[in-house]
Amino acid sequence: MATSSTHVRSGPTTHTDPAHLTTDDRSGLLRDMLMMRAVEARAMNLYRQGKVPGSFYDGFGQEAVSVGASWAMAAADRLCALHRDLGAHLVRGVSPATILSQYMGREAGVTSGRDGNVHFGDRRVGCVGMTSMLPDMMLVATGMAMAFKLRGEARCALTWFGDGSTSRGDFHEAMNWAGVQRLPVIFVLENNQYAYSTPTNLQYAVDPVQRAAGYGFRGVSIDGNDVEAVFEATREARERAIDGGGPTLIEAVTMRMHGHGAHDDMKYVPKALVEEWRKKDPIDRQTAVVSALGCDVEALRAEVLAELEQATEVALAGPMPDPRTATDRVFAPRDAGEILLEDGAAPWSGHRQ
Amino acid sequence: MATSSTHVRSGPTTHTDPAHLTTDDRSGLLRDMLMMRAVEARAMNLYRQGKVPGSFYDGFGQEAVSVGASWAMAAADRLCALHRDLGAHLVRGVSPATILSQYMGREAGVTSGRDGNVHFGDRRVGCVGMTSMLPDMMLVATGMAMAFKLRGEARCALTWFGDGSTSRGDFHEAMNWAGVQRLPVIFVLENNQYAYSTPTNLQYAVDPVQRAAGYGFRGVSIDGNDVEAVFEATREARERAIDGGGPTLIEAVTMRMHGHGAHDDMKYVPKALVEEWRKKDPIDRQTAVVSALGCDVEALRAEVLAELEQATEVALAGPMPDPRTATDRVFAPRDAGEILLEDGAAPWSGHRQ
Amino acid sequence: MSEMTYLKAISDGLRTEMRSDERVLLMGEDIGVFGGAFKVTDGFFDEFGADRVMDTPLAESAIIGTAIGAAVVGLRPVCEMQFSDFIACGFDQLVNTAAKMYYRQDLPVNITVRLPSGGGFSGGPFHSQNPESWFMHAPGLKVVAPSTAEDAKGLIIAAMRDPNPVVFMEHKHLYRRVKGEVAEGSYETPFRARVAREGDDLVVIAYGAMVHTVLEATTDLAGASIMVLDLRSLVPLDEEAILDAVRHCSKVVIVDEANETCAAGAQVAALIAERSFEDLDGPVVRVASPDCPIPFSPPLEAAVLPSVDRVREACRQLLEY
Amino acid sequence: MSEMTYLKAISDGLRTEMRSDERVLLMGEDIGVFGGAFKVTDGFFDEFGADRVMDTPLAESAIIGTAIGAAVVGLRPVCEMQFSDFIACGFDQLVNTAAKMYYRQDLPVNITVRLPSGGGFSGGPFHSQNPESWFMHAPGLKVVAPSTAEDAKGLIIAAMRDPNPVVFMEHKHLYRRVKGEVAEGSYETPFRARVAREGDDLVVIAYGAMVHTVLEATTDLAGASIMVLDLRSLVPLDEEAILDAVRHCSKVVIVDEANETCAAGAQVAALIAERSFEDLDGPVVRVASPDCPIPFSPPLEAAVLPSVDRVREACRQLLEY
Ligand SMILES: Cc1ncc(C[n+]2csc(CCOP(=O)(O)OP(=O)(O)O)c2C)c(N)n1
Ligand SMILES: Cc1ncc(C[n+]2csc(CCOP(=O)(O)OP(=O)(O)O)c2C)c(N)n1
Ligand SMILES: [Mg+2]
Ligand SMILES: [Mg+2]
Repeated sequence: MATSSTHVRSGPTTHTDPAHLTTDDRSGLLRDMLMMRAVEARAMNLYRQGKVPGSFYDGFGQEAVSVGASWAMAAADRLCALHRDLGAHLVRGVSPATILSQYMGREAGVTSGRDGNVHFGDRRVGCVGMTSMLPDMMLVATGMAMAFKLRGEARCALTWFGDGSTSRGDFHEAMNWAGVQRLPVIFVLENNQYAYSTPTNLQYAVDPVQRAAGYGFRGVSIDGNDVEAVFEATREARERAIDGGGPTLIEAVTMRMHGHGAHDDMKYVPKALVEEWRKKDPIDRQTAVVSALGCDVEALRAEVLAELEQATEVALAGPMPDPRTATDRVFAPRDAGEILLEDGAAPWSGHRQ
Repeated sequence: MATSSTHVRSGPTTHTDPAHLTTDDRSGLLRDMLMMRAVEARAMNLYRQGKVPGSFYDGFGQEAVSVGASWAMAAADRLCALHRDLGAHLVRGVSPATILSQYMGREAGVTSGRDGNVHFGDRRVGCVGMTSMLPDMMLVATGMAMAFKLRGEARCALTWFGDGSTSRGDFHEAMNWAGVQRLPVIFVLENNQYAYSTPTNLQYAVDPVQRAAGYGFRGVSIDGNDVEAVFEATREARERAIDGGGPTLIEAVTMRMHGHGAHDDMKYVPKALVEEWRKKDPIDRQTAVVSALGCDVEALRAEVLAELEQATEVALAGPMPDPRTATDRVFAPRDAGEILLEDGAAPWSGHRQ
Repeated sequence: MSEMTYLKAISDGLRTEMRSDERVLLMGEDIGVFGGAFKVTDGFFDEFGADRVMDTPLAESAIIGTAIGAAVVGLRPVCEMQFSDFIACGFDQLVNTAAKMYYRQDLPVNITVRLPSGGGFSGGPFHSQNPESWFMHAPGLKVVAPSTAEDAKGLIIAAMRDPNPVVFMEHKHLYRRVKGEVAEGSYETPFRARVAREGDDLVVIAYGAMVHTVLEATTDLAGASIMVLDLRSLVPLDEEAILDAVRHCSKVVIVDEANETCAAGAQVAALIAERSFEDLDGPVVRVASPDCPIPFSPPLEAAVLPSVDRVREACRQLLEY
Repeated sequence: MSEMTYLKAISDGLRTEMRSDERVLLMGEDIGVFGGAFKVTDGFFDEFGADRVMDTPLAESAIIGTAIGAAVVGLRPVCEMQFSDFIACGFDQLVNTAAKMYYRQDLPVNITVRLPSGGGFSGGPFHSQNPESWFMHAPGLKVVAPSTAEDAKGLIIAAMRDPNPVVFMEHKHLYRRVKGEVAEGSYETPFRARVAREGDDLVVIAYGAMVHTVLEATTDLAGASIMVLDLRSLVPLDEEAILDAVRHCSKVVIVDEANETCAAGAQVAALIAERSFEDLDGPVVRVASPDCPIPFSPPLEAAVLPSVDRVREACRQLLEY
């Protein structure tokens, strides 16, 4: 066989090495999760009040996955966040007011009202707005990583996607391409047990994390409700990526605690399963960790809520887009050739050393 | 994890069990390989004479893969043969004259001149004509198998595809679907080391046969130049399929001994590699096997050539299609609803028991 | 006869045919236990079971591709795309494998592909598209687009019985807004146009959701007598009905919800420009969405989709021509 | 200036731009060591290396998708589909991710997608398609289609420099048949139409390979003075040039090699029907491939593709109108 085969079997669960996180980091992780939950809860209210048009999707119960993974990313890294990953936008520096404006289709939203709910990415903080077709962004992230590698840059790309998304061809094309070219890309499989109403046993026969080996790179399965575990697995994957060690598939095992969207009562999910996972709430867990370190979590919570109140006011006061602009910006003008993704916030203390 | 995971690792090479093949079977396998090579050699001549329009592709050196696998199929099974698999059509009962007419775009060809070269499948012998987009037929075969399973029929579907084809999304969607539903489908990966000019190391990091485990079914790698080994692996896979044991991925390792098409001098292939594989010619090998059994291979060869001569004459005498029919048959008439694939020839003695 | 929504009429058609033809099989994401994103197959799982109302993996190419395979061995699969937009992910199997099979191999591919399409509810760029013209430009596919409950049932039944691959455009914005009397039992709506309103001064040609926009826009329009032609089928296109209407009215407005360039309306306009030259008393006017993605925010979306006002204004101007 | 084939002109444009802009990267199947199925990138691998002339896996969605990713971080990928037909396998990434990114996110996607298209050499149903109108109906994509060597070079360079995704239709049947004088060095051809021949009695509008068919068909046509307008760009469509030509000639024939329904020519015809009503002295005549897959066998293919004779006959009839 004229093939160069690198057999890398899936590794064991990675455990958090707290040496990588300062106390500030650890409460910072909690803060971002609190803010994600608060923003989404507020947006859900606004949706019920008819102020958020269209449909509404959230990541309730999955906050650790987007927050933990994006915390490991450096300013120059590039991200594609999906529909359960609001935390990533917060971590990168998009303000709650901008996000609420986005949900409400206001001019001040990231897309100026052109796209809805979580279908956005602020290019000024290094994020590509998701395409609804899942998991298209796996290829986009792979392409960004390819450019980094071709230019010899010490950067990486990361994207998230769900258990359902693994069934589509683009999952395979991205995994294969990333493996062949050994690219600095991190794939975070957010396995929340369901794709809309479809349970994983109708989606795959074997847990997709097992497939990484078949593409020649590492696959690791972690507790997706432990934000520090998610951080650590991503940090490690990033280090490997930057060092030329190729891609990593991280499976963050979690549970979707709300319906697929606001319209979905998720009757199809066994109650016991939800109860089981409620006890594993990622915010409760990190609250315990951070409280044990002596931080005042109540103060943090109050701070988050105060910021949210203000953000809500700002967002509600903002205008809707001008209908006369509806057909603007279909094509970029010639001089837009230099508009690229820009660096985002990278709160982890490790990036400041 | 709410997943039902069946871990099936790739098995070892299957060895031929001659008990399954009578002497007649074994010379029959040789005869079909001889005919495949003879028809393609003739077609190549006709191409060089300008009688075969468009381009020309053959399966020289890979005869064992299509002939061996299709020999294991029963009349009620269904097949999608690809561009290196002329042998499958012969085994199922398409006549050399029809095939040569097909190549030459004549009215008597399987597609009445509507499609070219190996882009055909005779529905009257249970074959679906390939779509050029690779490997679209993996999904079509999967769908046929799905219907068989839904109706509780003891039949299976089989398709071939190349090493390059494994990179496309449809490969994954088919493997995954077949695995989830445990369908009676056989995937024959014809690994001939190249996809056009692209060597396998640019196509994948890990041999795709390893991936079967990640879809929950068996993957086996065999010597694709040993027609009896191909037969036996397929027979075994078929038995498993019919018994409800699910799909099998068979990797038949072989070598493309001609250019991708008639226009390709394959300068990009190391000469030594070609030399190495020339010694493994599947027809030479089966000739030795069959000669040792006391068969008169020279007589067989003469018979094949005589049949081919006649077929060529018939084909050359046939008319081109009438241009006034060019736009007929875009849509099937209402009563075509009952036109389906029909049974094909199944030469293996085991099917007559 | 009973009154039902456009959505229920589709369900009714599917159910009726499934009861009488066991070859019919539904495939799609979340159509089983959940009853479909829009609840078109609500209750089907209980009646027909998991084998005939199949919750598939999230894989559009696989849904179309396996349906083709099942069809050529005798099933009659009906595939649901969760939104029509996702057909882009199954595009190849549809336009290459399904569409060309009969022409190439004499092998009919009896599949129906249901595409919940269209905008009007802040679905944004990926949940509002009207992709029908892509399929009109893929020979071998039939394309139908009902506007009423009655036709929705009759066309879905006819689609399932047609031996060819049929793309069934069901407009999401009609699902619950449009109601009508629907006959019990089984019937087929022919793949031909329908005069939705008789008239003499001008004809407006539309299909799907736009038929309702047009009917509203042309009711009581300065006393003019306006015919409304509902195409119902885009492939085959009822050229005779179109040319007859133009001959009768001499003025024509064509309305598309889809983006303007190369839309279905462009084909209709081209047909008229070639075949009705001597019948025309004015330009062939088109109203369509401009060539931009369908935006999410209500004021932007409203500015893009053809509105009652825009259609009315177009008619008024042409009447005065 | 030097004379070269259409094919070499594309190569020349790619090479020129790659030499001056290191962000340009070519991606495709067999474009490296082999130099491409049609040899457009012959020799590029030696000059630019494997990193800039990338032999990719056989995966069209990945080619487009990764190109988009590379573009938004600063590269300028040029993707080759081995045949334009295979774009169906990368359709979603092109029409959904690439096309809508700037509108949705203010993020330009500077990719060029080269589509070797068209029939005329027994390529059969999967190697002869002209898919441009699918992309005209996907807002956010530019679509260009050169007919001459000079324009092939100028348009490929302009495409690479344009910050938007540009679909570059290169007609396979022109590759080696068409030659012309091509300027050295770098230049851009504007995305506007070009008068290929002046004339007064009738204008024939075409693009790509059909420009040559039309020029041949209308040379010395019963002494008539026939203008030929080569669109060159389909998006943006040079509406002014089209309307000017119709105003000048009053009679128009539109020729498409693509299947007729919803083709580029349908849009051109619709435009004229709406905007040139008072300028027309006859119907807007179209010549195109009928709506069927492009057959393989020479007599069948010749019966389907628009021929010199069919174009000539259409012009003759319209002149007599
Ligand atoms: C290609 C494609 N098909 C269908 C959909 C419709 N859809 C949106 S989300 C969703 C479920 C996704 O499941 P999963 O990947 O597990 O992500 P989750 O929502 O659970 O986070 C579906 C089917 C889509 N977005 N893209
Ligand atoms: C989707 C798709 N992309 C590109 C091609 C063009 N093409 C035809 S054969 C071929 C190589 C196929 O390689 P492989 O799958 O290894 O099969 P082999 O020809 O070696 O038998 C390519 C790229 C195609 N047919 N389909
Ligand atoms: Mg999920
Ligand atoms: Mg190969």
